[in-house]
Amino acid sequence: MLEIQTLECVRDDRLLFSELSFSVAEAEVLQIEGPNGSGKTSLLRIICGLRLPEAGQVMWQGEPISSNREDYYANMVYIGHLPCIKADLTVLENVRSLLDTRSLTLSNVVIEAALAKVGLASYEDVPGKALSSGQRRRILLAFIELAQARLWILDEPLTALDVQGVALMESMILEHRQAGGSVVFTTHHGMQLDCDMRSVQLGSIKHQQQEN
Amino acid sequence: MSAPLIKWFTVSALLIGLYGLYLGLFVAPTDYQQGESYRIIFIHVPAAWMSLFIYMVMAISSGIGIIWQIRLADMVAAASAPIGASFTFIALVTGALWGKPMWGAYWVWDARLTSELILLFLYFGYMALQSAIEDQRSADKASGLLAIVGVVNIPIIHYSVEWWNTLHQGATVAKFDKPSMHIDMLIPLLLMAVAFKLFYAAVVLVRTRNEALYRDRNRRWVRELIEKL
Amino acid sequence: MNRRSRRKVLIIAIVFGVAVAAVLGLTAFEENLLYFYSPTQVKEGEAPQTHSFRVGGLVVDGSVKRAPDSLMVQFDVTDNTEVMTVEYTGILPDLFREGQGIVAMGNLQADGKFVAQEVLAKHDENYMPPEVAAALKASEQAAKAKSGKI
Amino acid sequence: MLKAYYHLLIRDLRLALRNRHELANPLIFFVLVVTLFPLAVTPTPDALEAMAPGVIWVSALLAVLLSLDRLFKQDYDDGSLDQLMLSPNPLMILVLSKVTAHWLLTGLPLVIIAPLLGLFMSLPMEAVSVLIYSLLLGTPVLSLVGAIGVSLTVAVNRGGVLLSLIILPLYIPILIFGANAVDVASDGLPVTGQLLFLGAVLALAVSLAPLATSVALRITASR
Repeated sequence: MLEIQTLECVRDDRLLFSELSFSVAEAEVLQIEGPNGSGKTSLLRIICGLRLPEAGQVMWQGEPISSNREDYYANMVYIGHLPCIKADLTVLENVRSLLDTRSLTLSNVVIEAALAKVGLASYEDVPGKALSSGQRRRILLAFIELAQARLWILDEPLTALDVQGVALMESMILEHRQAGGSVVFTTHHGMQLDCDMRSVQLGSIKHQQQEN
Repeated sequence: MSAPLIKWFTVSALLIGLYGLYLGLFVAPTDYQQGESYRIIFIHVPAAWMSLFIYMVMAISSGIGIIWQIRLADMVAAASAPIGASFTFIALVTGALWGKPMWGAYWVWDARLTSELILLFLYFGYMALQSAIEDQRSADKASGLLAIVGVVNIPIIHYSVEWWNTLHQGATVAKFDKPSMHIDMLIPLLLMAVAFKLFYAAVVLVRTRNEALYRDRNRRWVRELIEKL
Repeated sequence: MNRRSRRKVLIIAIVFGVAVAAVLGLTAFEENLLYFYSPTQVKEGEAPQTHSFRVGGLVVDGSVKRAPDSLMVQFDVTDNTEVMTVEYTGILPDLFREGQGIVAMGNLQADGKFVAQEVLAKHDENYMPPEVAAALKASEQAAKAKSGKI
Repeated sequence: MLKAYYHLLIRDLRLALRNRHELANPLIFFVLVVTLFPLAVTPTPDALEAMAPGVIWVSALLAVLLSLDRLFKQDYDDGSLDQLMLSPNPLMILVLSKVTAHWLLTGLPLVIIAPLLGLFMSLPMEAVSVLIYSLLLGTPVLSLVGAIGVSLTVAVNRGGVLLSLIILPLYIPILIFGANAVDVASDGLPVTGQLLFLGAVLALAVSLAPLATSVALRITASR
């Protein structure tokens, strides 16, 4: 489904990784591991097509993503470090405007159900500025739940989440995998996923792929 | 790498330039209207041509850099900017010095002069953006895009003299059928233009080479080169 | 809409926009965007009456009169159709001479005289040695004389 | 595609309306700067009229320049810009939507208040109407071209001066023709040429600036 071919990434004159190749199949969960500054975020942004690699390319369904953006983005959702939440919009409006970028118009019932699932029931009309940072991250969880994407790319999805939040994220990933979806993620927190998982190692150990 | 080319360009630029200057300043006849003062034309006009020419080179190589991801093209653009800005500045200054005796004013806000000044600002903007962005590759791309957007200004400068009734004279040499210039004046002018182009080629090669070495200063081939020295 | 046709629509929209811009631009340049007015335009009342503006034209041969005790100069300017009188006090540029193109900035007086605050000499795009210019002029006059006879 | 345009436009307008105090800033700046001029020179009607076109146009230009920051800054800071770039919709449509919102919130109010300032500056009636037309054609170009500049500098720390340096050269032709149209109109002369030129620049900017801006945004995101 997703294929990463001989990527090389340079940031501020520093070579982060090179000759990096791996692929993500359907119903596969892949963790990108590595110490701080090893290029995990840069790699995810390259996979999203937000950042251009120094060399190599990212293929989606056998086509380079740069020539196939619309199809790729209709099937992919990305969460980065930043919350994407507007302080002056309510929770419901925030979710809606995130879904609007994907041209998804869903009924209030569906959105409220998703909000309830991530623990934000009855918060629909609360403005973003009144939320804690954990609650803001939960809005993003509701967003990826509703995004109807086959590929999830999650950069540190557990940031600011409490114990229940972590468990929720884990169960969401498992559900997504069950439904045939794929996940690529990074995390510094322990994520206990009860499934087969591959990992790609960045940094000091030279990009060896380990199968667990 | 490019050393023989640079040497060749420098030497020929010098020779042709000196010969052109000699012809222009001592051999070419005086002008029927402007007397001796017109001789500044041999600096002013080639410099003004270069200011536009270098901008076009910059925009085109930036376009190549953005579309085909060729680093060398980006480096040529980055290396050209200060040279182009200098030529623009020379064209403006010599124009002002010429304008005072001829028109009676150093500076006039007519279309040609104003747009040439805008061109100078475009060069400055390019260089400022280039140096403000730390990541070298995005700096190249961002300033390259700016150069391309600025191209809309080039036809305005070039045609301003024809579109508007300006104080600045019309085109002298670009009329292919019959340049309105006496042959003894035309030859040194064209020689100077060739010399300026060769000078630019030499300088841009030197600067691009330096740029390439500097950017790859952490790469192995540069390290090895330094160790050899 | 699928992605092909969407891209096509966008490209067509862009090309259309650029074409509109070109048409508008070309029409704009047919209107006069002037740096200076010609004496004919001034006579026909196209130039502003209450504001300062620029007049451009050739200095009429033999029309330059200098005041004996001041820097005041008076001369006629023509575009070969109409003639108007310009008055100026100050030092004229080197290139100023009879038959030469000039641009003057100033105001129109009630009596139709143009009082300039600034006179700039416009030189043309021809460069040649004086002998050649003289020869050219002579041959032109010869041609004129010839055509006059016929 | 149209839906995406419309949704983003509504979102931006809603966000701005919930922040009304910020909304008025460019307008206040515009009025303040214009009213400073009569205080600084001898305000005879003739002198005011002579400088009015330039003063009003320069002030409008600076007001737009000041407000450009909010075009992409907030979205860049909170990550929404990344989401926009990951949209399956063409990025230039979204850019056009954001620019439309920006113009409705800054350019249009300037156009509406300008006649009043024109009268303060003793512009004759015909010139006031030309002032409205020229601003109506010119201010959208300021927003469109400004968007290119902002998208190149949004990630640069203290990019304010830099933004002015790279944007002003591109603004100058609009300033020249806009102010010249008003100037010529106050002499009671026809201004079709100037207005046609402004229209041409507007058509060119609408069709090409969103494209350039989306390329610029991708460059900015790529670091």
